[in-house]
Amino acid sequence: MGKKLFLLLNKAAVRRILIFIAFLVLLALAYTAYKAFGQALDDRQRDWWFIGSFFPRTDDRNMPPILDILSEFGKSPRIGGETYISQLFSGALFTLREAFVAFVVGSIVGLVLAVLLAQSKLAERGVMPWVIVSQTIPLIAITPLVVLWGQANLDFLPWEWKTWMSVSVIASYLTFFPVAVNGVRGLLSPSSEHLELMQSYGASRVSILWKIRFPASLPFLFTAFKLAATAAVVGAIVGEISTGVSGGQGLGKLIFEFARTYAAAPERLYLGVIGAGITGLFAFGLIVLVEKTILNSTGQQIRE
Amino acid sequence: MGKKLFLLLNKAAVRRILIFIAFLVLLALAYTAYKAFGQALDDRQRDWWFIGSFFPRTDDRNMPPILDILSEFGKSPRIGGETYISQLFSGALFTLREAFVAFVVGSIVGLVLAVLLAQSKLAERGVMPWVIVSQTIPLIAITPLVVLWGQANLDFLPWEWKTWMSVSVIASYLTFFPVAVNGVRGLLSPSSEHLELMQSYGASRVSILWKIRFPASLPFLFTAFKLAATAAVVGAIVGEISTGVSGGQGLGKLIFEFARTYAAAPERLYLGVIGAGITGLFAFGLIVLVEKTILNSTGQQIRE
Amino acid sequence: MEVVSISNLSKIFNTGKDNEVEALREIDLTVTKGEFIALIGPSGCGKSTMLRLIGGLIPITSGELSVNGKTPTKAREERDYGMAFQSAGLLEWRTARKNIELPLELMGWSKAERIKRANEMLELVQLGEFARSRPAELSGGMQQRVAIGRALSFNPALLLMDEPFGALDEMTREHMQDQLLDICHKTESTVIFVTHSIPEAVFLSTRVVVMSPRPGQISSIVETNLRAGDNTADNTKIRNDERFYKKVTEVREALYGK
Amino acid sequence: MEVVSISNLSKIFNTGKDNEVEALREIDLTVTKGEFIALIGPSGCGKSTMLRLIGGLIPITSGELSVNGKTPTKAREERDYGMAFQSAGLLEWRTARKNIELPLELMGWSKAERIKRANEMLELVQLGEFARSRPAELSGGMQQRVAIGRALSFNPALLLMDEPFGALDEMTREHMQDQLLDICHKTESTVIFVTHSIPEAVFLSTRVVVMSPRPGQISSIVETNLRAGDNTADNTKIRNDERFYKKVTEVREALYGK
Amino acid sequence: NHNDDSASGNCDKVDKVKLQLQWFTQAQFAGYYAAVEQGYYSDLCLDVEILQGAVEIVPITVLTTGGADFAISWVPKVFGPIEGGSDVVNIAQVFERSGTLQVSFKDSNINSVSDLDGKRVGNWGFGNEFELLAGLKKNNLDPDSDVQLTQQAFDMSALLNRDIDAAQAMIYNEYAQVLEAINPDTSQLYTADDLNIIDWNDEGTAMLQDAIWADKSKLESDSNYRDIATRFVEGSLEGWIWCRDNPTPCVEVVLKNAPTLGRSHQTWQLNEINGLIWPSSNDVSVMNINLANQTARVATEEDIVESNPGSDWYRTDIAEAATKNLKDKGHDVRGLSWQKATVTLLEGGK
Ligand SMILES: Nc1ncnc2c1ncn2[C@@H]1O[C@H](COP(=O)(O)OP(=O)(O)OP(=O)(O)O)[C@@H](O)[C@H]1O
Ligand SMILES: Nc1ncnc2c1ncn2[C@@H]1O[C@H](COP(=O)(O)OP(=O)(O)OP(=O)(O)O)[C@@H](O)[C@H]1O
Ligand SMILES: [Mg+2]
Ligand SMILES: [Mg+2]
Repeated sequence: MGKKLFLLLNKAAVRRILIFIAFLVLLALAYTAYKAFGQALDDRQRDWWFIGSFFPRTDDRNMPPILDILSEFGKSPRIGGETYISQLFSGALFTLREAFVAFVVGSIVGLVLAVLLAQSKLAERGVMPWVIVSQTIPLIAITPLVVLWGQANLDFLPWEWKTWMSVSVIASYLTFFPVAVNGVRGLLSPSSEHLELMQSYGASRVSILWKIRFPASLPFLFTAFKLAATAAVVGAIVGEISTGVSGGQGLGKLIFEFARTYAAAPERLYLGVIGAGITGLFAFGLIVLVEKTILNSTGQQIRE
Repeated sequence: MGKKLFLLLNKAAVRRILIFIAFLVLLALAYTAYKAFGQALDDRQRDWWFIGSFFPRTDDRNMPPILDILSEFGKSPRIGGETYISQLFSGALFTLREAFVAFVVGSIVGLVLAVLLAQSKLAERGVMPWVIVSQTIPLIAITPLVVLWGQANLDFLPWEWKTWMSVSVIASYLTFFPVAVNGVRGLLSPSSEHLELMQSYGASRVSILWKIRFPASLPFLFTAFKLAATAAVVGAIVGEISTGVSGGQGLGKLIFEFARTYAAAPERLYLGVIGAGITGLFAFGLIVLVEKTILNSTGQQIRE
Repeated sequence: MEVVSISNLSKIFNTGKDNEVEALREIDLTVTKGEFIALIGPSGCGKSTMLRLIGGLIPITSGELSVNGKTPTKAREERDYGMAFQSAGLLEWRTARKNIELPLELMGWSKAERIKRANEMLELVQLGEFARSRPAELSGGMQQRVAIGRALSFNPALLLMDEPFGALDEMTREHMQDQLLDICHKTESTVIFVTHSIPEAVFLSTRVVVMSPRPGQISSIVETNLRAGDNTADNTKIRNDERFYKKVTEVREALYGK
Repeated sequence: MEVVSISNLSKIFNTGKDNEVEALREIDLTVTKGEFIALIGPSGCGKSTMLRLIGGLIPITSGELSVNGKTPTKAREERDYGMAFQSAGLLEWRTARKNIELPLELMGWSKAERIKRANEMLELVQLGEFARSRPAELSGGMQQRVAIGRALSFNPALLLMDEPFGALDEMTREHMQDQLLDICHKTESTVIFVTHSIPEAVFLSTRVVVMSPRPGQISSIVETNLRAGDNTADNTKIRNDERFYKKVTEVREALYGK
Repeated sequence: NHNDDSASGNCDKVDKVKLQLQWFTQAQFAGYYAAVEQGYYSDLCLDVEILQGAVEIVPITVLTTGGADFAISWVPKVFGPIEGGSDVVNIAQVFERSGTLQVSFKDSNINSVSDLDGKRVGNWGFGNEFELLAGLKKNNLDPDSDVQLTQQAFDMSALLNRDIDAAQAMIYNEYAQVLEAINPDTSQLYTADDLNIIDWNDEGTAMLQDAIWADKSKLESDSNYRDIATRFVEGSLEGWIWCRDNPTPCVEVVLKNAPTLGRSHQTWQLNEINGLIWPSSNDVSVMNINLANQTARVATEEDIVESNPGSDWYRTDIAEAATKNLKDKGHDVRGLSWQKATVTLLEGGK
């Protein structure tokens, strides 16, 4: 498996990354071209038709030049301080740890729920509404509880409770939902042909779950894991912001800082956005890699 | 179709709602029982094992009695003011309008993206990363932009731009993602058998999309729509909190208010949570209803 | 010993809806241990439905049906059946061998035993080389053979087979017929076997049950029993025997009228 | 006029991987307009693969292949084909009639024409009553007949059929054979038809192409042409004709050796 | 609408103005709403649209990106952007005092800052903690080791649940929330007697809060904008003066604009807000230099900014011109005789 993963990384992943970079360059060009176009217009008639109002303003405050954004990476908040790129890098690592825990916890909870919901119509009807309700409650209503709870002395745990774990709890709250919903769909996806086959063997529910429903749901689950991995990263970022995690500098904290000083240094918010984006892509990419490896080995790959 | 919908409502929906209520009552009983148990413990030894730290406190501040919560509905924030239930009701309507617009806009964007992504590996590799990146950017980084954009004079629009539409834009940002991801999965789900059949007829890409990929993706899309409807409601609530809406009071604003005064009146936050939950369920229920009607008529129903 | 006993069995699909279909009407049939029943009848007359009823996969509408003195559901749970469906129904994420191992896994065989048996079965269906292929890489007939291997792998007491040899060429088909008979005699299985081939029905069976078009009813039962209990009988001889041709004609007349 | 011309065609699956399969080796075949080619050979010898190659659904590994002087892909895009696959491949969300209408929709027929033709086809495959049933509610044979109706509905110039009658009983099969011949003669279609039934191959075809086991090669071609261009020939007579039996024996010998 | 009918008559031209608040509508911004309702802006030929704030709205960003003409923001929250190059200036320091407190229960015996030693001290973070940190340092407490700083949610449960010993609170908001909650021991509301407060104004680490901010270079280059700014400050202050003198109808103006708020809570809030403005040591909103310097000093010590922002971040001419006009109209712009009223809070702030 290790070797397989590596091989995939070598071929498909490299191609993938190259395409991504090509699109990145295209995007940067489009950004610059749009900015130049807007500025040319500015010089003549700013309010011409709707360019003035509908599209983002093109001045350097609202659309800092690409080079400014890039060079900002090497700068630091104060003379001799840590550069932004190194701050972002350690921030991303910090946030990824939170996201990873959130992903694992959320996926497990989501899977358990999916299995429960897939059991019977009654279970689905009784439990599904609560899953929905849980998602409709905005994080702002639960963060205080989670934070308090994290601050209480969870002494009985074999490990010490850290504030970042509260962030993971919050992020996992966003994570389990797509896994549960797509998971149910996947667990119910086997054809009646396969289910009847299993029934004809007098297979137990557990066997059917394990040998039919679970493998058949893999393509669905990986889609869900993609959603969940992304949700875990953004949940960790948002969680950091809303709990104001101390004792560490995650991406969320950085982005919050950057957003607050947007007026002064718009480039920095772009740094934050780029940092968050790359972190999200990294998480997503990991899932894609695992998906390719597993689905290739079970022949359930839908493309490539 | 109208009649069919109505019939479904009559039978399945009523049963569904009854089951939901049964579970609701169960939950309320469990809540009360836990509270009673916790209080009994309190009287003896509060810090016994981990009840004291791990589980929520059971006093009336942290777990207001069910009856207090229920009776709070009929109260109002100030003497002679509008009752909470009526505030919640109009707040829910307000938020549902935002969510509806967000759902429609997000679903359309998501579908378009899904079709694009399903076209080719190149498209998927080039575009998918951006979709992911878009989701990893926390709302905090985009709300300033959306709000500014909304504040600019969008005179060319045939309708007047209202702040709630900015909220819809933010919510649709959460909505399109599950539709795009599940949509691609669905569009790629047809068996090679069906695709070869279409190829043998020399069918165009558009025909294949329309006659095979789209119908085959319906079960996936409805799953996505369920996620999207929930996301639209929570996105609208969060959007209201993070950007504010003038000229109306949505659920988000109410919940935020309630959360801030939690210490003084904990029951209220529960009102908000219940309000948000019911609104989310309503949106979800609508999708389920449409799903049942359509998938029943195409025979793609997976359960029931 | 009665293995399957059916009396006055009817099956109606979509009762009360506008697409109601009466699939089976008043079926009476008793199958005793060791019998090989061939079920024959025009397309859509209810043969598959009958197998699915006996297998306890769909509920009966009216009448009585018991398998080894139990309800079909009970019998199913006690693993009395081996079924081969009309379509192969392989698990696409498992290799050919792993597909054959499926029932063995469920019955708790050890890994070594499973592999041994699966390999035997693959040889039996002449697919030894394709053990590691996935269903999508096999031809239609090869898939069907894997499914047969799977149904036979665990020596079920009651075999329900729905046109298992439909996609095979004559030669392979004859080979499979011989193998099936061999296994059934060895394990004393009872078999209910749907086929469209009259010679196949006559060659394999002890009795041929002939069904009439929708609503499916048993129009006649032809005693064939060319082996008359002698399991060592030479198959080639039987296929060229005059009694064989006579029985084929008899069944054809029962089916289509003179 | 050459409709299909194949020379030195080979097909290898999974080239270079450890599950490499040589499906076809050095095939040469020319089919002229109006011919009815029956393709026969043991399970897994590459018959379906051949049809899929001719239909332009999979790429060839080496050799040459042209259809109506064009590449298969081109011919496919110009709608020269009607295909009936080994498995019915109906769209499960469409009713039987709507399934038959599918190719007609793609070819831009009007709604009224489509319904008319679909109903004719349903009558032809004896499923008039089941127009509004969904595939899941049809028996195996009924599904196959819907697929045949679908393939014939738009009078394609070149019909590629993969064991289309495999799941039908004798009587229905003979009916379908007669109908197929009728349609083909009327519309002057060219047909390549895979079957496991030697009598069916002989009865229908002008030539029987016999293939040998993997790697699939053409071992011999038997000229049958029992009708000798006479489309009004009485089918029952042909089926009972001595020439028919002789040809059957000839093909059997070509297939399995003496 | 009040503005239209009275304004159009006396004005050659009505100027549209957008004001970005720092938070959702509440009595903290009563003066501006009152000025709209009472027609003070329209009398000055302004058509003012008030944009309420929200969790993720940074008023200075809205101001600098052109989404608003003026913004209300706390002073320390603007220092960072200014140091980074934001082109904004404080034109009217409406609040003279800080409303930030550290609240604790009497039985925790926190009577002075030094009593926080070893205690669990809540704060909101996000830039709300500087007065506390400076206060701790001033009393020779190391925030990292001597106290246990704890993240506090935007409500007072943590204090009420005794998860923390001292909680951060705004005198006009969270402090009142404690007084609106039921004390389970007495089944009555908590009273001020149950609580100790530390007021940063008394500790010398207070930082200036709500002020009106404007676009700095536009103000220098565009005389029309300068004129609008002056009128805007004048109208706003007139609103605040009205709210000082007519607190009861002023609260109703707030309630009209925010139907979900409780009356007693907003009455309390307005009373306390008035206490942050009045009595005013200078003419109202004209910067008190000592407090400006104190704010800048604390900001520097707390590393909000690298170097002391000096005095470029505010200008007093506009506020002086506005208050001069008000004085000419006969208004009392110092409120020296103003005294806090006694407000009775009801359960839940009803
Ligand atoms: N799930 C179902 N819902 C409705 N009708 C059904 C269903 N299954 C089968 N039928 C109907 O029952 C009848 C018998 O079907 P069955 O599959 O048993 O036929 P069969 O004898 O196996 O035919 P074949 O030889 O074509 O496989 C058919 O008319 C079919 O349309
Ligand atoms: N997609 C594929 N990948 C790998 N091998 C394949 C694939 N399709 C077919 N084969 C192999 O090619 C050979 C020929 O298959 P094909 O389906 O053409 O046989 P066939 O003559 O149609 O057999 P049958 O009569 O059983 O349908 C088989 O050995 C099969 O395993
Ligand atoms: Mg059948
Ligand atoms: Mg084949």
